[in-house]
Amino acid sequence: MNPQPLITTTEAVDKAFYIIFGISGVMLLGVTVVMIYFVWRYNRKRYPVPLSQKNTNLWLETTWTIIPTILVMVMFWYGWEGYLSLRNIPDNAVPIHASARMWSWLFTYENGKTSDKLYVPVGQPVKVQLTAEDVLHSFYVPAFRVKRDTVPGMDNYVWFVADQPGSYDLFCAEYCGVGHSAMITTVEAVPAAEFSAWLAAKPAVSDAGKNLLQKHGCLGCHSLDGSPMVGPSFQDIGGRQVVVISDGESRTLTRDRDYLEKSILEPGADIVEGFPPSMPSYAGRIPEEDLTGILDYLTGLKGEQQGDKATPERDALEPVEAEAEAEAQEPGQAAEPAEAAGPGDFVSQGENLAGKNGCLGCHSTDGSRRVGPSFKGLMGSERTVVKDGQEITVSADADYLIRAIREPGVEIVQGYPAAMPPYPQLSDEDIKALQAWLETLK
Amino acid sequence: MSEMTAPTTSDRGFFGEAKYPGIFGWIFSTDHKRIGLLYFWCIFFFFCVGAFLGLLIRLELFAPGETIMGAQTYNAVFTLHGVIMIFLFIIPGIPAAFGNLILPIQIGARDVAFPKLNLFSWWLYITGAILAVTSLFTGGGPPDTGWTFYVPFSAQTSTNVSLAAIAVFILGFSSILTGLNFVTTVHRLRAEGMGWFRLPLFTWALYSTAWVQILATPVIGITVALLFAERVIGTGLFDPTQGGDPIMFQHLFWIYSHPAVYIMVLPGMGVVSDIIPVFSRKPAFGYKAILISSLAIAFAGSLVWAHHMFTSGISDLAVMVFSFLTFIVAIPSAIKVFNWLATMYQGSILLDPPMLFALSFILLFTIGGLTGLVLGSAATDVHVHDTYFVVGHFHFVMFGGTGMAFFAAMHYWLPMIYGRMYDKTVATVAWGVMMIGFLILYISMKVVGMQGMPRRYYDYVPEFTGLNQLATVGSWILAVGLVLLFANIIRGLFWGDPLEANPWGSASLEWQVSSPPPTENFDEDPVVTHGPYDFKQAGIL
Amino acid sequence: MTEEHSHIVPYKTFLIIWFALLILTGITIAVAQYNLGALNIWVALGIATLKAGLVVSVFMHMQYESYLFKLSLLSALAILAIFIGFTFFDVLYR
Amino acid sequence: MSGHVHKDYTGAKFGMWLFLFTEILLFGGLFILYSVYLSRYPQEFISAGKELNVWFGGGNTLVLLTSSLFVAVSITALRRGAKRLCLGLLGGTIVCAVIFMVNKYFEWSAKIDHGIYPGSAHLKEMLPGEMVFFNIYYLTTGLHGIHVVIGALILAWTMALVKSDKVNANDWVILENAGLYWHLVDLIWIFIFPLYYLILH
Ligand code: HEA
Ligand code: HEA
Ligand code: HEC
Ligand code: CUA
Ligand SMILES: [Cu+2]
Repeated sequence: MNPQPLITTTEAVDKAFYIIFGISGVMLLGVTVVMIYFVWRYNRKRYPVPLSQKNTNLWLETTWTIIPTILVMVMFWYGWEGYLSLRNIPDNAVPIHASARMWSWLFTYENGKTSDKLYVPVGQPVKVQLTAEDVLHSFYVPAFRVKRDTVPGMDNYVWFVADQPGSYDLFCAEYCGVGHSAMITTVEAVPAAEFSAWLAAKPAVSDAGKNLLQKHGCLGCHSLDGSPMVGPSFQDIGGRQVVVISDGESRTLTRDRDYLEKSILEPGADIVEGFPPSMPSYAGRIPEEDLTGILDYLTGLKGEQQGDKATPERDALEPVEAEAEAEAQEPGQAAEPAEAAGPGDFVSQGENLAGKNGCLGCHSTDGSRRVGPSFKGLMGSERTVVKDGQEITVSADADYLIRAIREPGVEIVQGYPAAMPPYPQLSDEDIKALQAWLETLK
Repeated sequence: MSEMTAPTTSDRGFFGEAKYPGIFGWIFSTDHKRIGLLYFWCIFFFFCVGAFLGLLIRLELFAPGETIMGAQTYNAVFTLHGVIMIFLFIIPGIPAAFGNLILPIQIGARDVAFPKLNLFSWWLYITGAILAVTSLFTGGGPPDTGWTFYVPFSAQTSTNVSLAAIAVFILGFSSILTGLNFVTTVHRLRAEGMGWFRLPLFTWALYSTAWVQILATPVIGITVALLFAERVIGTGLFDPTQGGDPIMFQHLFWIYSHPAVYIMVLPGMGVVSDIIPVFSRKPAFGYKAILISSLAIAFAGSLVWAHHMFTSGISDLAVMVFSFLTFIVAIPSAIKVFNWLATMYQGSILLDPPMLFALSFILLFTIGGLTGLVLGSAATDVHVHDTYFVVGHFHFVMFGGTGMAFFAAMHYWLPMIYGRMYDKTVATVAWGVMMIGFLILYISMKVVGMQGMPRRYYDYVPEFTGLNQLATVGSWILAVGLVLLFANIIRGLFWGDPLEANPWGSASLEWQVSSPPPTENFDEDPVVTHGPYDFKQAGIL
Repeated sequence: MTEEHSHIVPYKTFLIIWFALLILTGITIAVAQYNLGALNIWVALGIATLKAGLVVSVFMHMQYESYLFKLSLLSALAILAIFIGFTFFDVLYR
Repeated sequence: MSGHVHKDYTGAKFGMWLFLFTEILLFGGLFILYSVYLSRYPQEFISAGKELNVWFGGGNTLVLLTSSLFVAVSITALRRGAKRLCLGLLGGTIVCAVIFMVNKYFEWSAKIDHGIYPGSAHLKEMLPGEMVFFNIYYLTTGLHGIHVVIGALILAWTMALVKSDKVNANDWVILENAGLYWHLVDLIWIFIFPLYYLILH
């Protein structure tokens, strides 16, 4: 749809800005000058009695009705034209999925790779598919003049193209609660080659497993990208904790291989909380080898995620990221790369989890106060918390961390709102990784 | 107009006669002037509270990170600031206070059509206001949704949104009753000889506004009622997990709230249309064009609501239609601006405080309106939607427009009501200080919005620091001006010099009664013999 | 105040109108038993509008009121129609 | 104009009409939602609409139409000096209102017994469109029910005024306005009935 060569969204919108501001400037100047002139020229000191009592002039009135009409039509037209450029996606746009939740972003690429910053190739248009997990948010990149709300239950999109490498602010522009102003991340525009290297650095989700899910119709009810459909999403499913209702009792389980198998063959036994008991049983309907394939895939989905951001791809991006940080200087947006790379994979895995689960939307790593207390110097310190209305002091050890994440509403850090959601999806292992990373933030 | 009562300033007019003693003589009075003053002082009070909150917002934004309050408090503060300013100050502002005070006298009536209903509407106002204030200290604490109450957030947050919704419902009801009263009054109680084309433009503006109040306000009623139901009984009409559509909430909300912005500004335009002829000693240029444009704004203003939703995911066709219509509504506003300027042409202009405020209305409303066009254009709105550019826009039109008109009306009519005059020099100085502060404050907001700073941000990235600090400094200057202005007018109204008769030289009926006006306004029914701007016949020229 | 003693509507008129309303109610129910596809809703609305028209003009005396009343009612209904109609610019074309 | 001597009948009626417009637009908000969701979920609205009982709805339609007749006739009666008849008719209207509410009570409790009410577990299992239908059904008929009650109270008050001759053959505008309000309640129902109870049987 877009004429060649590609115009960027910035150019398309700025054209309308120039025209509207241009006309407006002239009109404003005109009105102001005339007003001041009249006040001076026809001041009562000069004319104690008005020169005329004229109160109508058809010709004049018609003119100043028609001229503004024409002017606003011009403005409308350019505004609409620019808007169309924002809506018509170039054919070769790279699809990326953005999921917004209180109060962080998660970007998923076509090969299943996820990230909490939006990496895009320079010079190539990207189409960002927008969904919301809880309330309204809005995807806003001022540099590219694009903005679109993410609405629960609705699919929206934006497209843009970055023509210069760099790091651009990405804001949440629709008010979404206490962490709204912290729901910031960046668009990292990197040269195309670097982008593909980064994207490929992690093995893409095996297509075989996906095909099996497709074949048996699982994907009609379960998504791969974290959005709930009829059933829970498959994203990050293996090994995570889940609250289920079995015989009317609610209990917490770990989604190990056995659990997953049982869920497929006997779906009525444990119902994941918040979902209807509507999944049919697949006992006898799935060949043994397909079931194995699916289970491998589902448990593997997690394994692969954890490998995410392991050393090779970090290396690939190291220079860009360092540069970006130097430019943006955002407190706590990302931990120092050196530190993260330090004590090995476990730590970087923890950091990665913190980014992906949105912890950094509410907790800083540099000691500054956000929605929640800073992570800096947290582990091992003495905390004053309010429990059952009583102020008590506890020490922040491994057990405390588990309590703080599993049941955040029980002990509330003094001086903070009880705003943190529970994270049943984090396994004990995940929390250990988080702990390892938190230990480094002294 | 008819010379029936020689204007005098000696007796205390309606202040003297009361049915009940003390305060009851006010809160149970059905006299439109007493109700008008009740409204005025309540509105004035809430303006001060709201403005004070605005000052707090600016203080918090003086530097990135926490400055004087936490994020949750900040969110509650701007919500409260918005709710107070919109529902307690600007919507009732001119119609309920000055409309009640002036409209019946202007058209030669003894009172409004339904005086008891009028009193009831004030009671509703005060009930709504008390509930809104109560919502801060009860339940889950002060609402933190912004004045727009968007779902799903407003349906989920644990703060006291339900009570605030009830408050808005009641305030809406109060606004409806005022509108209903004015429409009936204008139709039924015009004095003999007061033909439709002899109505002062202020009355015309109120009449147009009243129709919008009647026809649009119920929609906000049902919207907040549905929000209440969603929170309390779980009817998920806007809840996507129950098949509802959150965008529909926005439609309903703006079906009222866009027309509401014209409820806010039309009366202000009416004030300006009445003041400019008087201080230019010239009849309102294009009287008919101005009144038709009032009606046109009232009508066409009901057709553009979705321009607040360009980025929400509404259809592209809707974007086109609503963007187009938004530009159409700008035309009647433009016509008014040009007519006001033409009124001044070849006049005899006196820059007394009411005129100064009227002129600053024109300037600031034009700036605000022109930035409204940037918002109305689909492409540019995508960039500036929900940024400080919008915040700049609406402060320009609301504060710079209606707020200035409110101050103009204060300086123009209140002396007549109280029979005393304020110090004009102090008022002029205060005006100057205010204008400087105003421009610094809100222009900085527009610029930082163009750079991409989203609104409702408790914290911001360091690039935006400079402009935010400039804005905050502007708010201090503005505060100085405002305090001076208010102190001066209060001093003047209660302790100022007695008013000379018809001090501005107006030809309109409200200046022909004695000051303060007597209880039933007219000793005998007036007969109108000339138009409101006919300075020659009125003997002023 | 000249129009104080407006028309007194005879009992018979009311009875006739009431009877007509009952018949129209019967017709709506009857028509609803047939599947006319998308037409059903329009037929139902049409009949309802007819009934409403009878109630407004006779029971509520609109027929005997001045133009002002009629015009106002018309504007109120027009505005409601616009609110509904314009919403469909979005809903229908998303 | 000597507005303080005579009552301004036209003005009073006009004011009442203006108020009725606000009521129409209040319900209008719900009709906007209804139309939007009907266009989005036509099938579900049909299947859910079948759950509503035409006899309850139809019965209530008759009750309301008749009550409207009573009110209308009562005004003529009063103006012709038949005060007893007028009071009887107004009493009849209030009885109709009571019947309507009793009917509504049975209808709602039948639904609620079936586990269909806002936020119920059974409702949550239905299709999204059906959930919307029932939610909007409860809201609309609920709001209408509130209006029936208010209308009946207003009529009862008017009856008292008629009884004490404060409202009489020469000064009947209060009755007229109370009647207008009651007719509005009827008007709204005239639309609710086909839209909710008869949708494509
Ligand atoms: C007093 C209140 C008031 C008034 C009068 C207006 C007037 C206008 N407004 Fe504004 N508006 C608000 C209050 C008001 N607004 C508020 C409160 C919000 C934000 C709500 C929220 O989200 O919290 C808002 C938001 C808002 C938006 C949504 C922005 C967004 O969220 O993305 C839009 C978009 O179209 C808009 C447009 C306009 C337009 C086109 C006018 C026009 O009517 C302006 C017409 C005036 C002129 C054009 C100037 C005078 C004309 C001339 C000097 C002649 C020369 C001009 C020509 C070439 C025609 N406004
Ligand atoms: C008429 C309406 C009106 C007026 C007059 C104002 C006046 C002001 N507003 Fe207002 N504002 C709104 C209506 C208004 N606002 C609305 C509707 C919103 C949207 C809310 C939302 O997002 O939901 C908003 C949002 C809003 C924001 C955006 C918040 C955010 O998005 O995060 C900001 C930020 O600076 C702001 C600042 C100010 C300031 C500094 C003033 C100043 O002009 C105030 C000037 C006054 C003073 C500086 C104080 C003077 C002192 C006194 C009068 C004496 C007081 C004395 C005592 C209390 C004893 N306002
Ligand atoms: C919605 C914002 C929010 C998100 C997202 C969030 N938290 Fe919190 N967190 C808070 C708040 C508020 C508190 C303080 C109140 C409390 O103790 O519950 C807190 C407290 C904590 C504490 C106790 C801190 C202390 O000072 O003792 C830990 C540990 C913690 N969070 C870890 C996490 C981890 C890990 C994640 C991501 C998996 C996360 N949080 C996500 C808001 C959040
Ligand atoms: Cu997310 Cu604001
Ligand atoms: Cu608007």
